[in-house]
Amino acid sequence: MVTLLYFASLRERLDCAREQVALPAGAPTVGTLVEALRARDGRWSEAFAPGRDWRVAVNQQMAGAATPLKPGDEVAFFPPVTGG
Amino acid sequence: MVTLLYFASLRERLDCAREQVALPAGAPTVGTLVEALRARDGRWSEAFAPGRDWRVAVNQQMAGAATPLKPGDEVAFFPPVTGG
Amino acid sequence: MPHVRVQEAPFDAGREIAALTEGRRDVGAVATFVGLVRDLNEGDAVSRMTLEHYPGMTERALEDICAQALARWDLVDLRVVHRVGPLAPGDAIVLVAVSSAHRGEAFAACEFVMDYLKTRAPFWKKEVTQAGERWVEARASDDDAARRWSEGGAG
Amino acid sequence: MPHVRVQEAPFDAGREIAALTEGRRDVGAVATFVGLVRDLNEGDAVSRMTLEHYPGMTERALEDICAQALARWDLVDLRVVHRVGPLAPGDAIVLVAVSSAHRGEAFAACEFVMDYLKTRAPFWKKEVTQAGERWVEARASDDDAARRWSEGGAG
Repeated sequence: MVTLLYFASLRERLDCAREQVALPAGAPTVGTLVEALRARDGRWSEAFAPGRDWRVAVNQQMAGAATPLKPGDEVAFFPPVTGG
Repeated sequence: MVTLLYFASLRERLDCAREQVALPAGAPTVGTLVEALRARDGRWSEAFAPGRDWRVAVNQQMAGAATPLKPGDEVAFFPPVTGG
Repeated sequence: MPHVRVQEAPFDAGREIAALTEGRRDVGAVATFVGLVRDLNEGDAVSRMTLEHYPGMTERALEDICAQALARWDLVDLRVVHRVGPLAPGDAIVLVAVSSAHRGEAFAACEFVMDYLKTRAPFWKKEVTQAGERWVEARASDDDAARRWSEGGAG
Repeated sequence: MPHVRVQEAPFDAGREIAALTEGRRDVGAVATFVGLVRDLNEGDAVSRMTLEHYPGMTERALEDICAQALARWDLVDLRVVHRVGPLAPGDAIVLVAVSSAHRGEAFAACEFVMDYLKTRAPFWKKEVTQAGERWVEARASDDDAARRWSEGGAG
Protein backbone atom coordinates (compact mmCIF):
# COMPACT_ATOMS: atom_id res chain seq x y z
CA MET A 1 0.00 0.00 0.00
CA VAL A 2 0.98 3.61 -0.62
CA THR A 3 -0.66 6.83 0.51
CA LEU A 4 -1.84 9.17 -2.24
CA LEU A 5 -2.35 12.87 -1.56
CA TYR A 6 -4.05 15.36 -3.89
CA PHE A 7 -3.77 19.12 -3.62
CA ALA A 8 -5.47 22.30 -4.83
CA SER A 9 -7.46 22.08 -8.09
CA LEU A 10 -6.59 18.38 -8.46
CA ARG A 11 -8.04 17.61 -5.01
CA GLU A 12 -11.20 19.53 -5.90
CA ARG A 13 -11.58 17.90 -9.32
CA LEU A 14 -11.19 14.42 -7.81
CA ASP A 15 -13.08 15.33 -4.64
CA CYS A 16 -10.39 13.41 -2.78
CA ALA A 17 -7.60 14.68 -0.51
CA ARG A 18 -6.08 11.38 0.56
CA GLU A 19 -6.42 7.65 -0.08
CA GLN A 20 -4.55 4.38 0.37
CA VAL A 21 -4.03 2.22 -2.69
CA ALA A 22 -2.26 -1.05 -3.49
CA LEU A 23 0.86 -0.72 -5.60
CA PRO A 24 0.71 -2.09 -9.17
CA ALA A 25 2.42 -5.46 -9.58
CA GLY A 26 5.98 -5.87 -10.83
CA ALA A 27 8.45 -3.00 -10.32
CA PRO A 28 6.02 -0.16 -9.60
CA THR A 29 6.85 3.41 -10.57
CA VAL A 30 4.95 6.68 -10.57
CA GLY A 31 4.21 5.94 -14.23
CA THR A 32 2.60 2.53 -13.63
CA LEU A 33 0.66 3.96 -10.66
CA VAL A 34 -0.71 6.74 -12.88
CA GLU A 35 -1.74 4.15 -15.49
CA ALA A 36 -3.70 2.34 -12.78
CA LEU A 37 -5.39 5.60 -11.69
CA ARG A 38 -6.21 6.45 -15.30
CA ALA A 39 -8.05 3.11 -15.57
CA ARG A 40 -10.50 4.29 -12.90
CA ASP A 41 -13.78 6.15 -13.47
CA GLY A 42 -14.19 9.39 -15.42
CA ARG A 43 -12.79 11.85 -12.91
CA TRP A 44 -9.45 10.05 -12.51
CA SER A 45 -9.05 9.15 -16.16
CA GLU A 46 -9.72 12.76 -17.08
CA ALA A 47 -7.44 14.28 -14.43
CA PHE A 48 -4.56 12.00 -15.45
CA ALA A 49 -5.29 11.94 -19.20
CA PRO A 50 -2.14 12.19 -21.37
CA GLY A 51 -1.17 15.84 -21.77
CA ARG A 52 -2.71 16.99 -18.47
CA ASP A 53 -0.26 19.12 -16.53
CA TRP A 54 0.30 17.67 -13.06
CA ARG A 55 3.31 17.37 -10.75
CA VAL A 56 4.23 14.53 -8.43
CA ALA A 57 6.26 14.27 -5.22
CA VAL A 58 7.33 10.99 -3.64
CA ASN A 59 8.02 11.19 0.09
CA GLN A 60 7.88 14.98 -0.21
CA GLN A 61 10.55 15.23 -2.92
CA MET A 62 9.74 16.24 -6.48
CA ALA A 63 9.62 13.10 -8.62
CA GLY A 64 8.81 11.94 -12.16
CA ALA A 65 7.15 9.10 -14.04
CA ALA A 66 10.25 6.91 -13.72
CA THR A 67 10.54 7.29 -9.95
CA PRO A 68 10.27 3.80 -8.35
CA LEU A 69 7.70 3.20 -5.59
CA LYS A 70 7.76 0.89 -2.58
CA PRO A 71 5.18 0.06 0.07
CA GLY A 72 4.65 2.86 2.58
CA ASP A 73 5.60 5.68 0.20
CA GLU A 74 3.70 8.98 0.28
CA VAL A 75 2.84 9.99 -3.29
CA ALA A 76 1.42 13.48 -3.81
CA PHE A 77 -0.16 14.79 -7.02
CA PHE A 78 -0.76 18.48 -7.58
CA PRO A 79 -0.94 21.24 -10.21
CA PRO A 80 2.07 23.47 -10.96
CA VAL A 81 2.81 25.54 -7.86
CA THR A 82 1.79 29.20 -7.50
CA GLY A 83 3.23 30.39 -4.19
CA GLY A 84 5.24 33.49 -3.37
CA MET B 1 33.91 85.05 -7.03
CA VAL B 2 32.99 81.40 -6.60
CA THR B 3 32.70 79.32 -3.44
CA LEU B 4 35.01 76.31 -3.18
CA LEU B 5 34.17 73.39 -0.89
CA TYR B 6 36.52 70.53 0.01
CA PHE B 7 35.41 67.23 1.53
CA ALA B 8 36.82 64.22 3.34
CA SER B 9 40.51 63.42 2.81
CA LEU B 10 40.89 66.41 0.46
CA ARG B 11 39.56 68.77 3.14
CA GLU B 12 41.99 67.31 5.68
CA ARG B 13 44.97 67.41 3.32
CA LEU B 14 44.30 71.06 2.46
CA ASP B 15 43.17 71.93 5.99
CA CYS B 16 40.37 73.90 4.34
CA ALA B 17 36.64 73.19 4.16
CA ARG B 18 35.48 76.31 2.33
CA GLU B 19 36.88 79.41 0.66
CA GLN B 20 35.92 82.17 -1.76
CA VAL B 21 38.15 82.71 -4.78
CA ALA B 22 38.12 84.93 -7.84
CA LEU B 23 37.47 83.19 -11.13
CA PRO B 24 40.34 82.95 -13.61
CA ALA B 25 40.09 85.47 -16.45
CA GLY B 26 38.64 84.63 -19.85
CA ALA B 27 36.06 81.84 -20.14
CA PRO B 28 36.68 80.08 -16.84
CA THR B 29 36.14 76.34 -16.50
CA VAL B 30 36.80 73.80 -13.78
CA GLY B 31 40.03 73.07 -15.65
CA THR B 32 41.33 76.64 -15.57
CA LEU B 33 40.27 76.95 -11.91
CA VAL B 34 42.25 73.81 -11.04
CA GLU B 35 45.28 75.23 -12.86
CA ALA B 36 45.04 78.34 -10.69
CA LEU B 37 44.79 76.22 -7.53
CA ARG B 38 47.75 74.11 -8.64
CA ALA B 39 49.81 77.29 -8.87
CA ARG B 40 49.37 77.82 -5.11
CA ASP B 41 51.64 76.55 -2.34
CA GLY B 42 52.71 72.93 -1.82
CA ARG B 43 49.48 71.54 -0.37
CA TRP B 44 47.28 72.67 -3.24
CA SER B 45 49.76 71.89 -5.99
CA GLU B 46 50.21 68.42 -4.54
CA ALA B 47 46.48 67.73 -4.02
CA PHE B 48 45.70 68.78 -7.59
CA ALA B 49 48.85 67.41 -9.22
CA PRO B 50 48.22 65.68 -12.58
CA GLY B 51 47.17 62.09 -11.99
CA ARG B 52 45.64 62.73 -8.55
CA ASP B 53 42.20 61.19 -8.31
CA TRP B 54 39.62 63.83 -7.34
CA ARG B 55 36.03 64.52 -8.31
CA VAL B 56 34.28 67.83 -8.80
CA ALA B 57 30.69 69.02 -8.54
CA VAL B 58 29.44 72.40 -9.76
CA ASN B 59 26.29 73.64 -8.05
CA GLN B 60 25.89 70.15 -6.54
CA GLN B 61 25.95 68.33 -9.88
CA MET B 62 28.84 66.09 -10.90
CA ALA B 63 31.02 68.02 -13.34
CA GLY B 64 34.30 67.72 -15.26
CA ALA B 65 37.33 69.79 -16.32
CA ALA B 66 35.41 71.28 -19.26
CA THR B 67 32.46 72.48 -17.16
CA PRO B 68 32.16 76.29 -17.50
CA LEU B 69 32.06 78.44 -14.35
CA LYS B 70 30.31 81.73 -13.65
CA PRO B 71 30.34 84.07 -10.63
CA GLY B 72 28.37 82.70 -7.69
CA ASP B 73 28.91 79.05 -8.55
CA GLU B 74 29.52 76.49 -5.79
CA VAL B 75 32.43 74.27 -6.78
CA ALA B 76 33.10 71.21 -4.61
CA PHE B 77 36.21 69.00 -4.78
CA PHE B 78 36.32 65.60 -3.13
CA PRO B 79 37.79 62.09 -3.37
CA PRO B 80 35.84 59.23 -5.01
CA VAL B 81 32.74 58.56 -2.92
CA THR B 82 32.49 55.63 -0.49
CA GLY B 83 28.94 55.65 0.87
CA GLY B 84 26.40 52.89 1.18
CA MET C 1 20.40 25.43 9.01
CA PRO C 2 18.62 28.51 7.62
CA HIS C 3 15.47 29.64 9.35
CA VAL C 4 12.32 28.60 7.42
CA ARG C 5 8.76 29.21 8.64
CA VAL C 6 5.28 28.59 7.24
CA GLN C 7 2.53 30.35 9.17
CA GLU C 8 -0.95 31.88 8.98
CA ALA C 9 0.04 34.93 11.04
CA PRO C 10 1.43 38.13 9.49
CA PHE C 11 5.17 38.74 9.81
CA ASP C 12 7.19 41.89 10.52
CA ALA C 13 9.86 42.38 7.84
CA GLY C 14 11.91 44.62 10.12
CA ARG C 15 12.06 41.98 12.83
CA GLU C 16 13.08 39.29 10.36
CA ILE C 17 15.92 41.46 9.05
CA ALA C 18 16.95 42.33 12.62
CA ALA C 19 16.98 38.64 13.60
CA LEU C 20 19.24 37.91 10.65
CA THR C 21 21.82 40.50 11.68
CA GLU C 22 21.47 40.54 15.47
CA GLY C 23 24.80 40.31 17.26
CA ARG C 24 26.67 39.93 13.96
CA ARG C 25 29.42 42.26 12.83
CA ASP C 26 30.45 40.44 9.67
CA VAL C 27 27.31 41.25 7.67
CA GLY C 28 27.72 44.09 5.20
CA ALA C 29 24.59 43.48 3.13
CA VAL C 30 21.04 42.25 3.60
CA ALA C 31 18.84 41.83 0.53
CA THR C 32 15.17 41.28 1.31
CA PHE C 33 12.18 40.47 -0.83
CA VAL C 34 8.58 40.81 0.31
CA GLY C 35 5.78 39.53 -1.93
CA LEU C 36 2.28 40.95 -1.47
CA VAL C 37 -1.25 40.19 -2.65
CA ARG C 38 -2.26 42.53 -5.51
CA ASP C 39 -5.87 43.55 -6.06
CA LEU C 40 -5.48 42.76 -9.75
CA ASN C 41 -4.39 39.51 -11.42
CA GLU C 42 -4.76 38.50 -15.07
CA GLY C 43 -6.89 41.63 -15.53
CA ASP C 44 -9.47 40.75 -12.85
CA ALA C 45 -10.10 42.48 -9.54
CA VAL C 46 -9.14 40.19 -6.65
CA SER C 47 -10.99 40.72 -3.38
CA ARG C 48 -9.27 38.00 -1.35
CA MET C 49 -7.39 34.73 -1.68
CA THR C 50 -6.47 31.56 0.13
CA LEU C 51 -3.06 29.94 0.08
CA GLU C 52 -3.03 26.14 0.32
CA HIS C 53 0.19 24.21 0.90
CA TYR C 54 1.57 20.70 1.42
CA PRO C 55 2.57 20.61 5.10
CA GLY C 56 5.89 18.92 5.59
CA MET C 57 7.00 19.08 1.98
CA THR C 58 6.73 22.87 2.03
CA GLU C 59 9.32 23.22 4.77
CA ARG C 60 11.56 20.64 3.08
CA ALA C 61 11.34 22.41 -0.27
CA LEU C 62 12.15 25.79 1.29
CA GLU C 63 15.07 24.32 3.23
CA ASP C 64 16.34 22.69 0.05
CA ILE C 65 16.12 25.99 -1.84
CA CYS C 66 18.05 27.71 0.97
CA ALA C 67 20.71 24.98 0.97
CA GLN C 68 21.19 25.45 -2.78
CA ALA C 69 21.66 29.19 -2.28
CA LEU C 70 24.18 28.62 0.53
CA ALA C 71 26.13 26.20 -1.67
CA ARG C 72 26.15 28.59 -4.60
CA TRP C 73 27.07 31.93 -2.97
CA ASP C 74 29.23 33.07 -0.09
CA LEU C 75 26.43 34.00 2.31
CA VAL C 76 26.28 34.56 6.05
CA ASP C 77 22.67 33.45 6.56
CA LEU C 78 19.20 33.54 5.06
CA ARG C 79 15.60 33.10 6.13
CA VAL C 80 12.28 32.44 4.45
CA VAL C 81 8.83 33.12 5.93
CA HIS C 82 5.77 32.12 3.89
CA ARG C 83 2.16 32.67 4.91
CA VAL C 84 -0.72 30.30 4.18
CA GLY C 85 -4.49 30.54 4.69
CA PRO C 86 -6.76 33.51 3.97
CA LEU C 87 -5.14 36.71 2.65
CA ALA C 88 -6.39 40.05 1.31
CA PRO C 89 -4.92 42.55 -1.18
CA GLY C 90 -2.08 44.47 0.47
CA ASP C 91 -1.15 41.53 2.72
CA ALA C 92 2.43 40.30 2.63
CA ILE C 93 2.68 36.64 1.54
CA VAL C 94 6.37 35.83 1.58
CA LEU C 95 9.65 37.18 2.87
CA VAL C 96 13.12 36.11 1.78
CA ALA C 97 16.06 37.82 3.52
CA VAL C 98 19.71 37.05 2.73
CA SER C 99 22.78 38.34 4.56
CA SER C 100 26.33 38.36 3.24
CA ALA C 101 29.54 40.34 3.45
CA HIS C 102 28.95 42.11 0.11
CA ARG C 103 25.84 43.13 -1.76
CA GLY C 104 26.27 41.23 -5.03
CA GLU C 105 25.90 37.83 -3.35
CA ALA C 106 22.95 38.95 -1.23
CA PHE C 107 21.00 40.28 -4.22
CA ALA C 108 21.71 37.27 -6.42
CA ALA C 109 20.85 34.71 -3.73
CA CYS C 110 17.65 36.53 -2.74
CA GLU C 111 16.41 36.58 -6.33
CA PHE C 112 17.46 32.94 -6.82
CA VAL C 113 15.53 31.81 -3.74
CA MET C 114 12.40 33.66 -4.91
CA ASP C 115 12.66 32.24 -8.44
CA TYR C 116 13.04 28.69 -7.13
CA LEU C 117 10.35 29.10 -4.49
CA LYS C 118 7.92 30.22 -7.20
CA THR C 119 8.40 26.98 -9.15
CA ARG C 120 9.44 24.41 -6.52
CA ALA C 121 7.65 25.09 -3.24
CA PRO C 122 4.19 23.44 -2.93
CA PHE C 123 1.90 26.44 -2.46
CA TRP C 124 -1.28 27.08 -4.45
CA LYS C 125 -3.26 30.32 -4.58
CA LYS C 126 -7.02 30.41 -4.94
CA GLU C 127 -8.40 33.86 -5.73
CA VAL C 128 -11.86 35.27 -5.19
CA THR C 129 -12.91 37.57 -8.05
CA GLN C 130 -16.30 38.92 -9.12
CA ALA C 131 -16.64 35.84 -11.33
CA GLY C 132 -16.17 33.59 -8.28
CA GLU C 133 -13.28 31.49 -6.99
CA ARG C 134 -10.46 30.33 -9.22
CA TRP C 135 -7.12 28.61 -8.82
CA VAL C 136 -4.25 30.80 -9.99
CA GLU C 137 -2.50 29.35 -13.03
CA ALA C 138 1.26 28.92 -12.94
CA ARG C 139 3.10 31.52 -15.02
CA ALA C 140 5.49 30.55 -17.78
CA SER C 141 7.58 33.60 -16.80
CA ASP C 142 8.20 32.01 -13.40
CA ASP C 143 9.51 28.86 -15.06
CA ASP C 144 11.76 31.02 -17.23
CA ALA C 145 13.00 32.92 -14.17
CA ALA C 146 13.91 29.70 -12.37
CA ARG C 147 15.51 28.15 -15.45
CA ARG C 148 18.01 30.96 -16.02
CA TRP C 149 19.87 29.91 -12.85
CA SER C 150 20.71 26.54 -14.40
CA GLU C 151 21.75 27.89 -17.79
CA GLY C 152 24.55 30.29 -16.85
CA GLY C 153 22.18 33.23 -17.24
CA ALA C 154 21.87 36.36 -15.19
CA GLY C 155 23.21 34.66 -12.04
CA MET D 1 8.85 62.34 -5.89
CA PRO D 2 10.49 59.37 -4.16
CA HIS D 3 11.17 59.66 -0.46
CA VAL D 4 14.87 60.38 0.25
CA ARG D 5 16.30 61.01 3.73
CA VAL D 6 19.77 61.63 5.15
CA GLN D 7 19.93 61.37 8.93
CA GLU D 8 22.13 60.56 11.92
CA ALA D 9 19.42 58.51 13.66
CA PRO D 10 18.97 54.76 13.11
CA PHE D 11 16.11 53.66 10.86
CA ASP D 12 13.65 50.76 11.13
CA ALA D 13 13.66 48.73 7.90
CA GLY D 14 10.22 47.27 8.66
CA ARG D 15 8.70 50.72 9.02
CA GLU D 16 10.26 51.93 5.78
CA ILE D 17 8.86 48.92 3.91
CA ALA D 18 5.46 49.41 5.55
CA ALA D 19 5.43 53.10 4.59
CA LEU D 20 6.14 52.13 0.98
CA THR D 21 3.18 49.75 0.80
CA GLU D 22 0.71 51.34 3.23
CA GLY D 23 -2.78 51.63 1.79
CA ARG D 24 -1.64 50.26 -1.58
CA ARG D 25 -3.12 47.21 -3.23
CA ASP D 26 -1.22 47.35 -6.50
CA VAL D 27 2.17 46.39 -5.07
CA GLY D 28 3.13 42.76 -5.61
CA ALA D 29 6.83 43.05 -4.81
CA VAL D 30 9.15 45.01 -2.52
CA ALA D 31 12.89 44.54 -2.87
CA THR D 32 14.92 46.03 -0.05
CA PHE D 33 18.62 46.44 0.53
CA VAL D 34 20.18 47.27 3.89
CA GLY D 35 23.92 48.01 4.07
CA LEU D 36 25.68 47.58 7.40
CA VAL D 37 29.07 48.42 8.95
CA ARG D 38 31.33 45.35 9.00
CA ASP D 39 33.97 44.85 11.67
CA LEU D 40 36.49 43.97 8.97
CA ASN D 41 37.55 45.96 5.91
CA GLU D 42 40.58 45.40 3.70
CA GLY D 43 41.73 42.83 6.24
CA ASP D 44 41.77 45.20 9.24
CA ALA D 45 39.50 45.16 12.29
CA VAL D 46 37.25 48.22 12.30
CA SER D 47 36.09 49.45 15.71
CA ARG D 48 33.98 52.37 14.51
CA MET D 49 33.55 54.81 11.63
CA THR D 50 32.23 58.21 10.69
CA LEU D 51 30.27 59.01 7.56
CA GLU D 52 30.79 62.49 6.12
CA HIS D 53 28.55 63.85 3.38
CA TYR D 54 27.93 66.95 1.25
CA PRO D 55 24.63 68.34 2.58
CA GLY D 56 22.35 69.45 -0.22
CA MET D 57 24.15 67.61 -2.98
CA THR D 58 23.58 64.31 -1.20
CA GLU D 59 19.80 64.63 -1.34
CA ARG D 60 19.98 65.84 -4.95
CA ALA D 61 22.17 62.91 -5.98
CA LEU D 62 19.88 60.40 -4.28
CA GLU D 63 16.79 61.96 -5.87
CA ASP D 64 18.50 61.88 -9.25
CA ILE D 65 19.38 58.18 -8.81
CA CYS D 66 15.75 57.44 -7.87
CA ALA D 67 14.45 59.38 -10.89
CA GLN D 68 16.71 57.32 -13.16
CA ALA D 69 15.33 54.09 -11.68
CA LEU D 70 11.74 55.31 -12.11
CA ALA D 71 12.42 56.19 -15.74
CA ARG D 72 14.04 52.84 -16.43
CA TRP D 73 11.63 50.39 -14.78
CA ASP D 74 7.91 50.15 -14.22
CA LEU D 75 7.94 50.82 -10.48
CA VAL D 76 5.26 51.89 -8.01
CA ASP D 77 7.55 53.77 -5.60
CA LEU D 78 10.95 53.72 -3.96
CA ARG D 79 12.72 55.23 -0.99
CA VAL D 80 16.28 55.74 0.17
CA VAL D 81 17.46 56.40 3.73
CA HIS D 82 21.16 57.01 4.35
CA ARG D 83 22.79 57.60 7.70
CA VAL D 84 25.70 59.95 8.38
CA GLY D 85 27.83 60.65 11.45
CA PRO D 86 29.33 58.13 13.89
CA LEU D 87 28.58 54.42 13.31
CA ALA D 88 29.75 51.12 14.80
CA PRO D 89 30.04 47.60 13.35
CA GLY D 90 26.59 46.03 13.06
CA ASP D 91 24.92 49.41 12.48
CA ALA D 92 22.79 49.81 9.37
CA ILE D 93 24.09 52.58 7.08
CA VAL D 94 21.71 52.63 4.13
CA LEU D 95 18.31 51.35 3.08
CA VAL D 96 16.94 51.20 -0.45
CA ALA D 97 13.39 49.85 -0.85
CA VAL D 98 11.62 49.54 -4.20
CA SER D 99 7.99 48.56 -4.82
CA SER D 100 6.53 47.32 -8.09
CA ALA D 101 3.83 45.04 -9.44
CA HIS D 102 6.28 42.21 -10.20
CA ARG D 103 9.53 41.11 -8.62
CA GLY D 104 11.91 41.38 -11.58
CA GLU D 105 11.61 45.16 -11.76
CA ALA D 106 11.89 45.59 -7.99
CA PHE D 107 15.10 43.54 -7.75
CA ALA D 108 16.74 45.19 -10.76
CA ALA D 109 15.88 48.72 -9.66
CA CYS D 110 17.01 48.12 -6.07
CA GLU D 111 20.39 46.82 -7.21
CA PHE D 112 20.70 49.67 -9.73
CA VAL D 113 20.04 52.31 -7.07
CA MET D 114 22.65 50.75 -4.75
CA ASP D 115 25.24 50.51 -7.53
CA TYR D 116 24.71 54.15 -8.50
CA LEU D 117 24.58 55.36 -4.92
CA LYS D 118 27.96 53.71 -4.27
CA THR D 119 29.62 55.71 -7.05
CA ARG D 120 27.52 58.89 -7.36
CA ALA D 121 26.28 59.97 -3.93
CA PRO D 122 28.71 62.19 -2.00
CA PHE D 123 29.36 60.16 1.15
CA TRP D 124 32.80 59.35 2.54
CA LYS D 125 33.64 56.78 5.22
CA LYS D 126 36.43 57.24 7.73
CA GLU D 127 37.28 54.10 9.69
CA VAL D 128 38.98 53.70 13.03
CA THR D 129 41.29 50.66 13.08
CA GLN D 130 44.10 49.65 15.45
CA ALA D 131 46.46 51.54 13.18
CA GLY D 132 44.40 54.72 13.62
CA GLU D 133 41.94 56.58 11.46
CA ARG D 134 41.82 56.18 7.71
CA TRP D 135 39.59 57.24 4.86
CA VAL D 136 38.08 54.29 3.06
CA GLU D 137 39.32 54.00 -0.53
CA ALA D 138 36.79 53.70 -3.34
CA ARG D 139 36.54 50.18 -4.76
CA ALA D 140 37.07 49.47 -8.44
CA SER D 141 34.39 46.77 -8.11
CA ASP D 142 31.85 49.49 -7.26
CA ASP D 143 32.73 51.37 -10.45
CA ASP D 144 32.33 48.13 -12.39
CA ALA D 145 28.97 47.47 -10.74
CA ALA D 146 27.69 50.92 -11.69
CA ARG D 147 29.07 50.73 -15.22
CA ARG D 148 27.25 47.54 -16.16
CA TRP D 149 23.93 49.43 -16.14
CA SER D 150 25.10 51.65 -18.98
CA GLU D 151 26.54 48.86 -21.11
CA GLY D 152 23.55 46.63 -21.65
CA GLY D 153 24.82 44.32 -18.92
CA ALA D 154 22.91 42.49 -16.24
CA GLY D 155 20.11 45.11 -16.19
